[in-house]
Amino acid sequence: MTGPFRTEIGGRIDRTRRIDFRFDGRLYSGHPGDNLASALLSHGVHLLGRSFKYHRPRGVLGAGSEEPNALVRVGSYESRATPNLRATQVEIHDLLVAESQNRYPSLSFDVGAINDVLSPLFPAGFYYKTFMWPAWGWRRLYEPIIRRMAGLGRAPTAPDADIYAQRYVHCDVLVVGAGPAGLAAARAAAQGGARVLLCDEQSEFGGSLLSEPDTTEAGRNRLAWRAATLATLAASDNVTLLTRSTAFGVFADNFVALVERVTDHLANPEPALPRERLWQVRARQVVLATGAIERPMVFAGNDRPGVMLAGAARTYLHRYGVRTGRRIVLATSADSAYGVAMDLHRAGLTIAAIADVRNEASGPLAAAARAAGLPLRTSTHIAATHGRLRIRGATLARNGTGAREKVACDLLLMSGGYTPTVHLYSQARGTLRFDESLGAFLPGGDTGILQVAGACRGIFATDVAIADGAEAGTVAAARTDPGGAPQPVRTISVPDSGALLAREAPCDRRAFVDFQNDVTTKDLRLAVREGFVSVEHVKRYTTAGMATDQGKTSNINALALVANERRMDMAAVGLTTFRMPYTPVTFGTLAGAARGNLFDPIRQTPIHAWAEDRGAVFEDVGMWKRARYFPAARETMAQAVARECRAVRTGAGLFDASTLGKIEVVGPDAAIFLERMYVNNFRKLAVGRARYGLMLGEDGFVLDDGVIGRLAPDRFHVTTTTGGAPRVLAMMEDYLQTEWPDLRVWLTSTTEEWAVVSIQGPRARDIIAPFVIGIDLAPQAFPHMAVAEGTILGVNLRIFRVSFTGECGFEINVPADYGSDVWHAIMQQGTVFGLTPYGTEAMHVLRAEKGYIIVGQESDGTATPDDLGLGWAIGRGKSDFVGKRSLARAAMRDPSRKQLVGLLTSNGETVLQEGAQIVTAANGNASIGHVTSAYFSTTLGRSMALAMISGGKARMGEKLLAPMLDRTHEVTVAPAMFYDPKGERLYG
Amino acid sequence: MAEQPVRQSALGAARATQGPHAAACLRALPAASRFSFRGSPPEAETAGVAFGVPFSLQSCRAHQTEDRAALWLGPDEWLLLAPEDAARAVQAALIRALGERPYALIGIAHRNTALEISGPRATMVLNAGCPLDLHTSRFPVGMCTRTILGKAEIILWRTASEVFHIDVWRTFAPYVWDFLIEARARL
Amino acid sequence: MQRFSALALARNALSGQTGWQRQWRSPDPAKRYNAIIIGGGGHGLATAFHLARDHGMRNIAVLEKSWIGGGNTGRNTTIIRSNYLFNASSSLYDHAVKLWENLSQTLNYNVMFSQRGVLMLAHNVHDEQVFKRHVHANRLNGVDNEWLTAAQAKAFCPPLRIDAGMRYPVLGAALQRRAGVARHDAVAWGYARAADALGVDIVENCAATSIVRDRQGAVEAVETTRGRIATAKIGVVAAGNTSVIMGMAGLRMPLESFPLQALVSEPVKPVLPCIVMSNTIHAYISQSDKGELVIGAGTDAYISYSQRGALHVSTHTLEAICELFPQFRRMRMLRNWGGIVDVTPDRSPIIAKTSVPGLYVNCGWGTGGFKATPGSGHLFAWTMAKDEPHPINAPFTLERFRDGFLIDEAAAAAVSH
Amino acid sequence: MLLIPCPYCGPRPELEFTYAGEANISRPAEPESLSDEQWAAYLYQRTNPRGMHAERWRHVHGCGRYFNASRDTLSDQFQFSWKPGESPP
Ligand SMILES: Cc1cc2nc3c(=O)[nH]c(=O)nc-3n(C[C@H](O)[C@H](O)[C@H](O)COP(=O)(O)OP(=O)(O)OC[C@H]3O[C@@H](n4cnc5c(N)ncnc54)[C@H](O)[C@@H]3O)c2cc1C
Ligand SMILES: NC(=O)c1ccc[n+]([C@@H]2O[C@H](COP(=O)([O-])OP(=O)(O)OC[C@H]3O[C@@H](n4cnc5c(N)ncnc54)[C@H](O)[C@@H]3O)[C@@H](O)[C@H]2O)c1
Ligand SMILES: Cc1cc2nc3c(=O)[nH]c(=O)nc-3n(C[C@H](O)[C@H](O)[C@H](O)COP(=O)(O)O)c2cc1C
Ligand SMILES: [Zn+2]
Repeated sequence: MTGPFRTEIGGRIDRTRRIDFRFDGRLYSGHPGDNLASALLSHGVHLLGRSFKYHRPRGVLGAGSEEPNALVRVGSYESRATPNLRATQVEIHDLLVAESQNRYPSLSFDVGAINDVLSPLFPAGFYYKTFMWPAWGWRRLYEPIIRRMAGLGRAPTAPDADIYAQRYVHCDVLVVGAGPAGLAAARAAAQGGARVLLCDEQSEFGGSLLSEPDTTEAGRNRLAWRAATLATLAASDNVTLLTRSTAFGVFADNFVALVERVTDHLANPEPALPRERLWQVRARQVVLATGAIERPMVFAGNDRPGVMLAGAARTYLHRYGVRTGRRIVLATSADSAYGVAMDLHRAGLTIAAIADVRNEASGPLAAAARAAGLPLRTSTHIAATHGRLRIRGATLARNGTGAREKVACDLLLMSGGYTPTVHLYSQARGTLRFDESLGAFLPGGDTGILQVAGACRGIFATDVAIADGAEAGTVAAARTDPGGAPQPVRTISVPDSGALLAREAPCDRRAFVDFQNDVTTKDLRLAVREGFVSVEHVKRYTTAGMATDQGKTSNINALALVANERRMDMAAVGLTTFRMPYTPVTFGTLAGAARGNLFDPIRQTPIHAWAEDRGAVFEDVGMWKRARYFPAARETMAQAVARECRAVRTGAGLFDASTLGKIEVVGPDAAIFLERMYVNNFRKLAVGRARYGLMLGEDGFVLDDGVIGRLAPDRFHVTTTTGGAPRVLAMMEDYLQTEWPDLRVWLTSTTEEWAVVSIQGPRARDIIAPFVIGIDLAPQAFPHMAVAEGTILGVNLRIFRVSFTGECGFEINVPADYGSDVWHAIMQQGTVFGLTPYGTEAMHVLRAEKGYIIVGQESDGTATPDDLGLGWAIGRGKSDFVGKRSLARAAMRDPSRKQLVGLLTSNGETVLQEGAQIVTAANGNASIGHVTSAYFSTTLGRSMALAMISGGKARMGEKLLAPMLDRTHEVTVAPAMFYDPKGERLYG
Repeated sequence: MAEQPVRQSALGAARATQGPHAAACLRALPAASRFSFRGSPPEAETAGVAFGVPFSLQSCRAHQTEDRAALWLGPDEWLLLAPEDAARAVQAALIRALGERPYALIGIAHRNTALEISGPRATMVLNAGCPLDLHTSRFPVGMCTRTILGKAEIILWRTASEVFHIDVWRTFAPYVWDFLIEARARL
Repeated sequence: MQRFSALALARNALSGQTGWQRQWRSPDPAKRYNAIIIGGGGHGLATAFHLARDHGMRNIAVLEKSWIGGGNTGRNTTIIRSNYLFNASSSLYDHAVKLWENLSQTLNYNVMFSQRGVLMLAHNVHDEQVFKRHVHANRLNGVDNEWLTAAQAKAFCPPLRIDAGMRYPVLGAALQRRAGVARHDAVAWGYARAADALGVDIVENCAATSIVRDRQGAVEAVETTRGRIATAKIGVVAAGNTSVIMGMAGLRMPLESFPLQALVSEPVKPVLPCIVMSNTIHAYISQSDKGELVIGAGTDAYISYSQRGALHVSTHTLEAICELFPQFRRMRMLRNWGGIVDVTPDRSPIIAKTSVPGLYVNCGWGTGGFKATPGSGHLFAWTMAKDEPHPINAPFTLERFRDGFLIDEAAAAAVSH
Repeated sequence: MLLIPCPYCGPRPELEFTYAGEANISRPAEPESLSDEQWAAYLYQRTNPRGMHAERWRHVHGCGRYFNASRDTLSDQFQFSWKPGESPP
């Protein structure tokens, strides 16, 4: 069934097909080409929403993205529901389900409307003035009520079922807006040989061409011109055309973000298609042809359903074949309204009255209206409107005289002139100037890389807009080829127009300025009276322009009122800042594919699959997955860790250390370089030997550590912590490239070149010796801190004799692709020796037993080498290294600095919590340090902890307290070395 | 005693093969030998002769022969690609040619892994995560550079008008693969 | 000062809102003041208020180059908390939180301080260790902070995703219940109104352009876009612009100014009961009383005074938000903006005297100074009035960078806001 | 996203770069000879200007080089860039 307000012919809808959809539970129908607003209007449904604050009934105001009122929730499943969509932008499709928002229990009867009755109590900023007593009242009493009242739609509660995509694109010329100006610009730029991208937020190209009757001022057939231009564009292979794509943000250097709505308009989209796609465009030149938005008039009762922008009514008529009413009153301050009046008149609608606030209406359009006998009244404004859920009539009043006349109507159209859509221009940091004759802010000029054309710069005549667009396109294309022919220039200038900006609301009754946020003339006046004179203050105090339409229809009116109230020029009052996005953008679109395994790369070692099979529990360290422990059947973490530790101490354990950062430092000056970067001495390090390296930041604090082996006089294999690898390499590069470019050294990350299998324990040597060819692993031949290259199982090997456990240990580096097989082979070989894989947790326990620090756990970016008991690492006699000078500052020598110590609880079963604070019995409130690591040690048969304690080294044996959540524990300070203090096992 | 280990690609079997695809095909490239060569232009010139492929001194350009390639990555950095079994020969040749002169040669055959994307819409798939202009006028055949793909760093090298070689650190390879497959599905 | 109350509202409802007065005057600057505050953000206005109220100082002006509260005060995500790690920091911020708890009453202006709690998510073992250390340190100082398991965190914040399928699962969270949010603009306006009532001149559209020093080097006057103003005491509280202003007095600062972006969604009915922060995946979120989701993360990478940032910073933030709250993927970004945050090397503020007699500076609050506004004003006023720091701000000197007594919250925990 | 002129590779997207702070702050040759004030000035004090800024960037996901650039911190527009050791154009 076609809606009763549908015209018989015309419009761009496909009348041969019917689409059924639901709004607030009721079934309606429309046609392909309709949006939700046009389809509902075709059924005479005007009431579509409720306002934010007063819950006033609201109808459709506009016909596009400027719509402030008709906001709906679309989607029947929570996983596909979207709140706050503009009915004017929702294309209908079969089975579309939409519902109204911010009302209870129903749209036509909403209890929240009580706010409207009480509105005198709720002027702008009322909440700053009350709800303060009692002091707890805000949080517990008032805020919950206010929160429930506020908010428009309902957020979805189920995870989004849709997919989003992103794309970077480059072009020579990006044209935003495909009205006459944009189409002409794109065609001209394409003819100039440029790579062109043309986008428009609407479902079809054409902009205002689709909304206005057939011929232009100069007699050009609009639709024919549009079709011909589009055909040319479609045939050019250097042109990309994007409908349903909004340019929402312009950033530095012509970086423009577009969002393309791919599937929302389809009933059954292909499942693989993304719902929306983000286009991140880098354009050498941009042409903005974004048109202009009509301004509402400000008068009492200007917000009832059935009050609409004049141009919108024309769009509904010509584009959608919908009559938005039968009997019409027009309120205007601009000539453009007369064109609309004539259109509607020709379409058979009754024009009951035209109220022009201006003292005269002299343009050709007004003359035509007069000639057609339309009831035109100048010097007349709307004093009131009538009706509740739909307008029933309006009271017209003569300016100044008070003479009134009530006119019945079911549609009231407003035309307060046009506001050029300069949002993107302003985002691009273009400067605006106020044009008095247009009553509008216009672009001040082009920025060299960005131009404006058409209605967006105040050129409203279609033929001129076309010419203007063509010029802009030609100039843009030419600029992308600076070496080419002489650069063309723009010649068309902006004409005057007779629009009058309504500075004054002609009467003091409640007139709405920002419809969605219910900001009235009274609110704006109140704000100014209370001293909020800057427009930015007015905005924030009244919330004008802060709604989901960002004031597209209201900002200029609000500004005019403020200017009037302050008796200032519009230009002096100035605009609030335009910010991205032009229209709201889905979070999912901005997040794109970055979800699940694409949220962040998952870095896995070559041994990962083996560990996974073995049931390892992994932990995240940066992007890496590391095996934390390997529970056997039904083992708890504690049991698994105890078993793994035991194995290392008594037999041997195998550990995947592949994540360790590795940097190959090569070149004749490699040793000098390392000596400057690390606190240690490297010049004297013999080939075949390795050394513990400690790196500081220039501020003197420990940044990273690792083992550094010398493979050749000019070649070092440097290891870093897992998390520190990128930071260390970047810092080394920085010093090398910018401080010491004379050094002949090159740095290469080899973290991923090598899989690292660490074998630790008294049987380690026995297990691997048979594999290692060409290296004598005997203690004397290959002592602690030796390094060598050789082969294992026929593949290259770098082997370090190092230990982070206190046992005799070897780190076997093999090319990563072989890592898994080498690990397998060693595991197999080791079975008879009880070789046990162990994870990071056991590694932590074992190293803590030895008092070895973990950078980032014992140190926290505020520890010096001395604090950590690592002063010994500092190379004697070195005059300089990164961080050295800072160590001489007063604070670094402060005796109360925290120092690394061991702690033993009086009760050996108690494992302190990491992070627990330490106090003295004398002063139980002042922390003197904290626990950095705490474990139950199977080796010791008791708990142990490492801690950073103020003046800790001087406190050996002292009893201190560790207050934990349950109770306070007594601890004794001990050396940070619980196991094999002489290192006999290490060197054995 | 265990057997000789075999190379296991970072991409794994699941990601090694992909049937033909109208928009873009993805395949893992066979294992290769790879070196990072670091040094100044004079050393680079000598090395190029020894390697058999001159090192480009023009930025972001690769030179190649039948089975070897040298990719400019930085003013003192080239990535050398050669067949898997050529590793020792390459190394020996360069060491011999350069003698005591300052340079660095680091084997990175296992650090990186390579895949190839080819087809009429390969650039569009790449541009899902790569912010560069891949139009042939801006990224011609023979151009190579390190860049970004989503959250991974890659080396991108256009080997033919519709074919790109991607070199990537091994742990990022599965991500890159999955990213491209996802992007291709959403064209 | 005209008192605000429910009664006053009711009276004005009947009188057509005609009874309201200007909330603060708009005086022309006088020729001389006893003290001048440069910067009309929350901190500057609070400083003036406390100078007048606590120290009986008269003839004070706040100079603001554009409109008060238009700097970071007007563009921050309003997270207020005090669960900082080091004693110096937690006492500084908790001092402020205690003042927040009565600020509406103190100012007779509802700043809507809403103590709904902040959850700080731990995503890995290291996070867990760091947050537990915070919990222990805070509790010892009487600052509330507690450790929650993932399930407890979900109970506190039902929309939060905690399933194991997440790329970085939630292992638990630190919860400070006294943490909350407030209405940022109201803070500036409330202080302005209260300071104005105590006689403080709030001079908008008046930028300091140079600082004049006498022969001994002491502060003598300030040149402004509205003329020269004599004074012997200047407090610089200009956030992102501090380096520029201190440069006028010849001082180089340990500061860099970065863009920090934030964004809001379209407003929706209440869905998020508390503040959620995730440092590891880089985002934080709360819901305002008006219904928008208020979202932010870290700074852009380079120094800038442009008050805008790059799109990829926002997309990165929203990736994280969608990972934590997949049901918000269909929510839409309504507005995005940027501020200019002044960052010190140790990410802690400076509230101190300077080497120039009569010149004081309060800066370096970086990404997290809104929460300190009342405390900062109180302490800075003390420092300016008495020419010596209050014990609470004593550690926050300029000299700490020379001597190495850094208060490095960032290095210690990498948590901000 | 800024378009950053790498002196080696040409203009490239910001994602490929890391910012590396103010330019022309070189590490003192003999740190030991500096007073604490001087050392702190080297470590921490920055010009932080509103306007043209000489700064360092690294084309980390490109040629890997550090270089210098001049950028307006109000508009974020780059003026030019130059290689280390060279003087600005
Ligand atoms: C996006 C964002 C999110 C944030 N989120 C949080 C958060 O969640 N929690 C939190 O605690 N903090 C947050 N912050 C930080 C917080 O906003 C600031 O630390 C705090 O508001 C600083 O207040 P202020 O009064 O010092 O500075 P501002 O409010 O910036 O005031 C400084 C004033 O000085 C004026 N000025 C500058 N130069 C001159 C001159 N020459 N003459 C006269 N006046 C001048 C400026 O115009 C400005 O009004 C955030 C900041 C940003 C930008
Ligand atoms: N008579 C008047 O007073 C008056 C007033 C306004 C407009 N007009 C008409 O304006 C036309 C001028 O043509 P024009 O091309 O400059 O404007 P236009 O309104 O025809 O086209 C602008 C186009 O830009 C699109 N757009 C706007 N912002 C966008 C964004 N951010 N992203 C993507 N698309 C966006 C719109 O959807 C629209 O299609 C003339 O045809 C004239 O009839 C007349
Ligand atoms: C906590 C908070 C909530 C905000 N909510 C809204 C909002 O609902 N609507 C809106 O348009 N802007 C909102 N803003 C943003 C402001 O409009 C504005 O962008 C911000 O104050 C920065 O100023 P500028 O954009 O004028 O530079 C909010 C800002 C903050 C700090
Ligand atoms: Zn480069």
